[in-house]
Amino acid sequence: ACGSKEAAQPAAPEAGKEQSPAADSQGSENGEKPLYFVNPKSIGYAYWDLAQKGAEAAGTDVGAEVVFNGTTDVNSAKQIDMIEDMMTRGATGLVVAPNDAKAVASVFSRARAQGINVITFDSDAPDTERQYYVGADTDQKLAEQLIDIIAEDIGGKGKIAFMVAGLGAENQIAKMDAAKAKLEADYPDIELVATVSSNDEMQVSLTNAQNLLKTYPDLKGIVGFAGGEAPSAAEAVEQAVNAGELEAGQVKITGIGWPNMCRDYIKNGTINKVLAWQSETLGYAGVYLLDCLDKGIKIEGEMKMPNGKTITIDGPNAFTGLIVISKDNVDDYDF
Amino acid sequence: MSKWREWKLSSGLKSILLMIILILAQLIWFSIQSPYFLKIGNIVNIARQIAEIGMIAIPTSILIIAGSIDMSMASTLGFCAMAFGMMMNGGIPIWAAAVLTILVGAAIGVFNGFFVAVLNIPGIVSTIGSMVLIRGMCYIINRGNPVNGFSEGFIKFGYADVLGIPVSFLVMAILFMAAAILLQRSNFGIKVYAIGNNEVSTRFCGIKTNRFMWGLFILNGMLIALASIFLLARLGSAEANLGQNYDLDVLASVLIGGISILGGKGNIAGAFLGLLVIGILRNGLNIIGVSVLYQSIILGVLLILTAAKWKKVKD
Amino acid sequence: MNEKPILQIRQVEKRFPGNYVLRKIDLDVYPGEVLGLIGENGAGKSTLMKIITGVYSLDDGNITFEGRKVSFQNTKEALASGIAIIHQEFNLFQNLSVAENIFLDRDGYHDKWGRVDWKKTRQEARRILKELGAEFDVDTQVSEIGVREQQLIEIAKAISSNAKVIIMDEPSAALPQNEVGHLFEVIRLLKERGCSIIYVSHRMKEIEEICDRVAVLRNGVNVGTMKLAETNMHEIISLMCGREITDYYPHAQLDPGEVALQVEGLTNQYVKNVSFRVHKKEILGIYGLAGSGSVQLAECIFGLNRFKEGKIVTVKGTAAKHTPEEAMSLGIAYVPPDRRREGIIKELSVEMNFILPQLRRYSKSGFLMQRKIKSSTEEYMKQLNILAVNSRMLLDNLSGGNQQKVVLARWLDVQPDVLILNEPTRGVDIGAKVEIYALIDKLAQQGLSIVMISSEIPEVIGMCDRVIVMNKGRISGTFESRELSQEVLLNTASVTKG
Amino acid sequence: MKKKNKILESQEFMILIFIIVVSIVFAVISDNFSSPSNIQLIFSQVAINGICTIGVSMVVFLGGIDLSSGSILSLCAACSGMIVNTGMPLVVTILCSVLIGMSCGLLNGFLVARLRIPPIIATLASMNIIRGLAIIVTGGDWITGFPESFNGIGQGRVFGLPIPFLIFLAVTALAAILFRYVNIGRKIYAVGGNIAAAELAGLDVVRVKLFAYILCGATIGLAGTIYASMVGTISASTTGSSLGFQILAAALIGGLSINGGKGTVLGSFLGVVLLGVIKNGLILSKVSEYWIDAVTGAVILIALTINAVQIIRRQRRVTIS
Ligand SMILES: Nc1ncnc2c1ncn2[C@@H]1O[C@H](COP(=O)(O)OP(=O)(O)OP(=O)(O)O)[C@@H](O)[C@H]1O
Ligand SMILES: Nc1ncnc2c1ncn2[C@@H]1O[C@H](COP(=O)(O)OP(=O)(O)OP(=O)(O)O)[C@@H](O)[C@H]1O
Ligand SMILES: [Mg+2]
Ligand SMILES: [Mg+2]
Repeated sequence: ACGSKEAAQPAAPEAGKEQSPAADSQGSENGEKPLYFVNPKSIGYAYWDLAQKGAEAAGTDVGAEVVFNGTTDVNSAKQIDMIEDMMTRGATGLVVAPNDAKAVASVFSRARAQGINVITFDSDAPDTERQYYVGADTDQKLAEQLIDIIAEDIGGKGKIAFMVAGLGAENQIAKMDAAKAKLEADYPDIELVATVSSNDEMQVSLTNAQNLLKTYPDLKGIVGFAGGEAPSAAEAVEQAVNAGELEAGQVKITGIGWPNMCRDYIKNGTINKVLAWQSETLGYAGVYLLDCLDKGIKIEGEMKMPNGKTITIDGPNAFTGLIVISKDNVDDYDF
Repeated sequence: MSKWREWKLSSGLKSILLMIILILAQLIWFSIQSPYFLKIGNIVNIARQIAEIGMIAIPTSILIIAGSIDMSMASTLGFCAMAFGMMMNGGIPIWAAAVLTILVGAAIGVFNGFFVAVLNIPGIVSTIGSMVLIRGMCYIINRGNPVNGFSEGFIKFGYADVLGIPVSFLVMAILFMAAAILLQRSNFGIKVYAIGNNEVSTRFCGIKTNRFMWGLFILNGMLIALASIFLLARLGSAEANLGQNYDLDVLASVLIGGISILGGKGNIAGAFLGLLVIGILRNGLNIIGVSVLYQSIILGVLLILTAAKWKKVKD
Repeated sequence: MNEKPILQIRQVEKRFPGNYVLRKIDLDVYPGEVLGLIGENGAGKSTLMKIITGVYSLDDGNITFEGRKVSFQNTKEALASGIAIIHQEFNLFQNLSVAENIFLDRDGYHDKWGRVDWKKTRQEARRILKELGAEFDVDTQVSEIGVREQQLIEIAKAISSNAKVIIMDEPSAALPQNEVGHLFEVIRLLKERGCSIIYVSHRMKEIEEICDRVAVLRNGVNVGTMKLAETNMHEIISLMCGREITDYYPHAQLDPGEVALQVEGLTNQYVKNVSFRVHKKEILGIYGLAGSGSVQLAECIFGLNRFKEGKIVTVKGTAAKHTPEEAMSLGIAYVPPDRRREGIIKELSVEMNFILPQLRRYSKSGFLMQRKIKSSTEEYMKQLNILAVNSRMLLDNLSGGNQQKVVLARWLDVQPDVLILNEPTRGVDIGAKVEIYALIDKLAQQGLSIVMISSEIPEVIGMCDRVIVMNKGRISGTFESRELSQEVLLNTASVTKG
Repeated sequence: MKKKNKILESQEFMILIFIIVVSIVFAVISDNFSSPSNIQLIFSQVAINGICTIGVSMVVFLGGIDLSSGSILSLCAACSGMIVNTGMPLVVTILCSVLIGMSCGLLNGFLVARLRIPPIIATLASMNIIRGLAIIVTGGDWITGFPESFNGIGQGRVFGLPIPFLIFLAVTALAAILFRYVNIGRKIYAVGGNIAAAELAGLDVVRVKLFAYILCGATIGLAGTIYASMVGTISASTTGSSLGFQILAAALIGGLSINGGKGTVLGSFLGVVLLGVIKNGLILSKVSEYWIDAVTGAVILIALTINAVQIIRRQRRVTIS
């Protein structure tokens, strides 16, 4: 909570003699719109497209120029290059979904030194100078909720497997670790037998799921920690059921899942529940919070945003909330 | 007689000239498009951003001129960065860790060079295998976890500068100059070009070509390790997939720089210019806010433009 | 030959960038004749032949074939019209079979759906090779067969097409003497069928034996076409070189000095129990047909091949490590036969090619001593009469003969005691040959021992003091030069037993 | 006798032995590996990469390389999905996908044959361009929700064999016939073996190259439709992102030479199968997930080493008699 008036002041004391470009642009071109840079992990995914829509809508609503751009591949070095480039261009605020929570620390502190406000969204970078984190919920809450769902599905005991997008990716590791802790604490009868990773390729995650089913004939559940994993697992299970190698309902699936991708599987019962959130809201909230910082609007409690959605502020976190998607509500969402 | 000598000469200079024109054109175009482009701060940004790619582009150029290639460079980069980080976290002093990391790079070079020098497997073939293998090692050494939590000082080092010039860029520039001098004026350079042109003839001149190639791979590993040190200082954190796709950037700069993928031809100065072309392009497009999607298409088209031989040639 | 020419070349001109190669060439070829085409290296023979068959386009003039003006786009079109060519360099697909190399993509050997008629391909290949007196498995991959067989395939390719004109650009360069005989029989057979042959060669003996008429090119100009019956070789050679050539083989025997190189019981997978000695001031010839192991023997001595048993001793010591480096330190130098593949580095300058074996001598703490390199190179360029603009010129831009001289210069600069020359005059014209012979002689006089491996009998007989004949990896005979004759050499080289 | 030796010494035979050895090891370690249903699974898992590998092999025979195969696959799969979602019948979908693949192949062929750009550069460029196109065409959206009737080609079985695998077999067989018995196939080998000679002999090298690249594109186009049907969801930005290197690895293991003119379609086929067996076997053997890449890399290197040692031994054995 350093979201006070002085943050918006152009010349922060540390900036010293180095005239920051941000300060430049604000000072000289008076009355010009602020420039917010929204930087996803990568682009070309539906998820980030929606975030872009949200961010741009918020830009219109608060009267700021929003630039949304990211790298094509998930690559933290290139991401940092891009943030630096946008700082040069005179961005007055950053909304970043860091690929590597640690790697952005230095660029964030330089941004803050120049008086640029920094907010993370989608994934947090807690040990940095970022001012707020906008997320659906914490990784821990999310993981615990997923474990609760799968535990309920399989009746509290049996073998389960994890499917992740990247074995070495920070955000995946955080979720997995929380999930493992939860298993240990609350569900001693559930055994985690394997973790497989797909590098975000659907074909690979399908293959992984198929191999899991073969390797552990008594597998009870699969938890997917990235958007592509649960539907792939569902596809594998359906194919195995159709081929008569598996009984329907023998393997339960949950995970992070977007309604559009999981709709068929949820409707035909292969998946019971998945967790989702609207990246559009994340993008919107990120820009909105930046604007609050800029304008010195107090950030606390339940905040109603111009688009009608609410976010809950909890310390440096702003949560939009998780949605449990099931048969009953899957048709209410289109993302 | 002397006429076609000039003609030959100019064909060598042609790609360099083309690149200088490209760079100038970019500079002009981007500075018209954005007032921020030609700011000192931005130039420094570009310099820092291309430093590590440049450090890898040097040995890559040398290997390609010598008629081989290392497809495992991105994996090696990642592995060295992780090894370096783990050593620092394990309490080894930074300088010792840096030296050890370069030794790790050398060891990878020994490994890669073995297949090329002893088993006569073309580099492009065997290093595809080691690319997968070394990336696997990245996951193994820290069980997939990222390595981070380094000292303040080390992170500062990533952004350190001398007279406003980033240290990493300085190191890269010095290395480029050293490589250029070595390639043009030393035994080493002749051997590189000779092997790339005609390995058999070179061997028939009593030069131990296999052993020399092995040495090049070791050098390659060491320079990649050096790059990994700077990269880690800049990022402050290494994930197991660190460096993925770096190889494409390195290759693109080297190839745009006019170094022939067939070996024996090209100039390290060209690689440097190629690096600038790509670095400026990326930065400029970012600043004027062109979506990365179009950036990769533009990069592809640029590659084609510089490599294409438009003239129809018969005899 | 009284009738109309089948192929008429009129006023053909050709320029390469900065290089005026053919000037107003006129040439007629009559049905059923063998027309010899001779000229020094670089005179433009191959270029003219390539223009006829559509490999190069012409800048001016025209070509009439069977009364119609023609301008082929490529050799395939030429072949379809009835002109076949055997190129000077091999153009074979090493990865394909013998039969396929002959008939690839040929009409009639695949149906209209593109299905290859393998049976016909094989049968015809077998038949044609038999005609050439060669019998080898037509299913073998070309990469697995020798140079001689490859040359035969090139010839087979050309005669397999029922062409009316067949151009042979140095077809005998890679053939041993006895195979040339077969080739000539085939040429006579073709002639009887009414086929015309353009025969390019540097071997005057062959021209004399097979040709009806000869055309002489000099510097891209046709300086004369004459009936062989109405002239003599001496005249032709003078016309070709623009000067008289009298002394072909200048080598006078000297008193051999002490032993310079001693090879004892050398054995590996290629050579069996080979022993010989070379003395100072001596020229030792090694003669063998392709595949006799003479090339491998030379490579073995120079440390490029390992050997299991045996000893190599020079004045400076005994070989232990079998590397070229060691061989050089023992005073051995080796000029390989395949200039383009084993000799030169064409993208490097004359200088760099020159110093390559002695980088250490020409550098100081790893850096090149430019001035020393330049002066040393230029000295050799003068000495060997190497034609190049300067020492920085890329080797690729030198003519073949001059490239060969650079390779030679490189090894002379090593100042060896023993110089092994492998086919030093392959594809070199008479004028240049004589120059090379004179050089070899001079070197021997200066006290060098020379081992000359060659498949050209006249030069072996003419130049060497002693000749070793190799057959199937073994020495099958050693002769003093006075006992030598063509028959003896051939017989010893081709005995089949053992 | 001689012929038999040749077969025993061939790269294909070595790989076959290698596959058998690896399979036996896996069968011992894991109970499920050798079960019929797992073998079916392996067959269906290798099919998509396999079909693409056969396509790219044609270009490798030519002395080319195709790094853009992953991007082409992505574009074709995405388009297949979008087309099928408009209600088009399967045949039309396949045709369109193949056509799109052919256009990409045409682009590559044009760059390589006409503009004479070295294939590695040309396809590096087109890899970027085509990937960008795929993302633009799909608007970055997941392509999913295909009709039930579309599942057949990717998930159906005939005689207990997965249809994709049967298609893979068919493509392999057709390609083998093309490269053994058809003129254009032989010409591709010839161009790969010695391009200068091919030019001198008047083979239309440009056409041959174009043909190979277009055919390669067509094959990947076919694989694109199967991908859509089999995987069920397509994300244009990641589909096939590692395909290029996997294909290269498979082809090189199978004995193809990067310089062209060498190797057989069968070799590529076996290379793909070997990689598929390893991937499946490692998971079934419950090898730690962190080790899978490393072991795969090691196996690739071992296969290459065996091949290299074989070549060196063969060279040693060549004698004059
Ligand atoms: N790129 C080039 N541009 C212009 N001229 C060239 C070029 N390359 C080679 N030359 C010229 O071509 C000649 C070499 O051609 P080639 O190799 O056919 O020689 P050659 O006819 O075999 O000569 P030699 O008698 O030495 O064997 C040289 O005279 C050289 O000046
Ligand atoms: N591709 C080329 N580019 C430039 N110059 C060439 C080229 N090919 C040949 N020349 C020139 O044409 C001249 C004639 O070469 P050509 O090969 O026709 O000679 P040649 O009479 O066949 O010699 P040789 O007896 O050595 O075969 C050479 O001196 C060379 O300068
Ligand atoms: Mg010639
Ligand atoms: Mg010549």
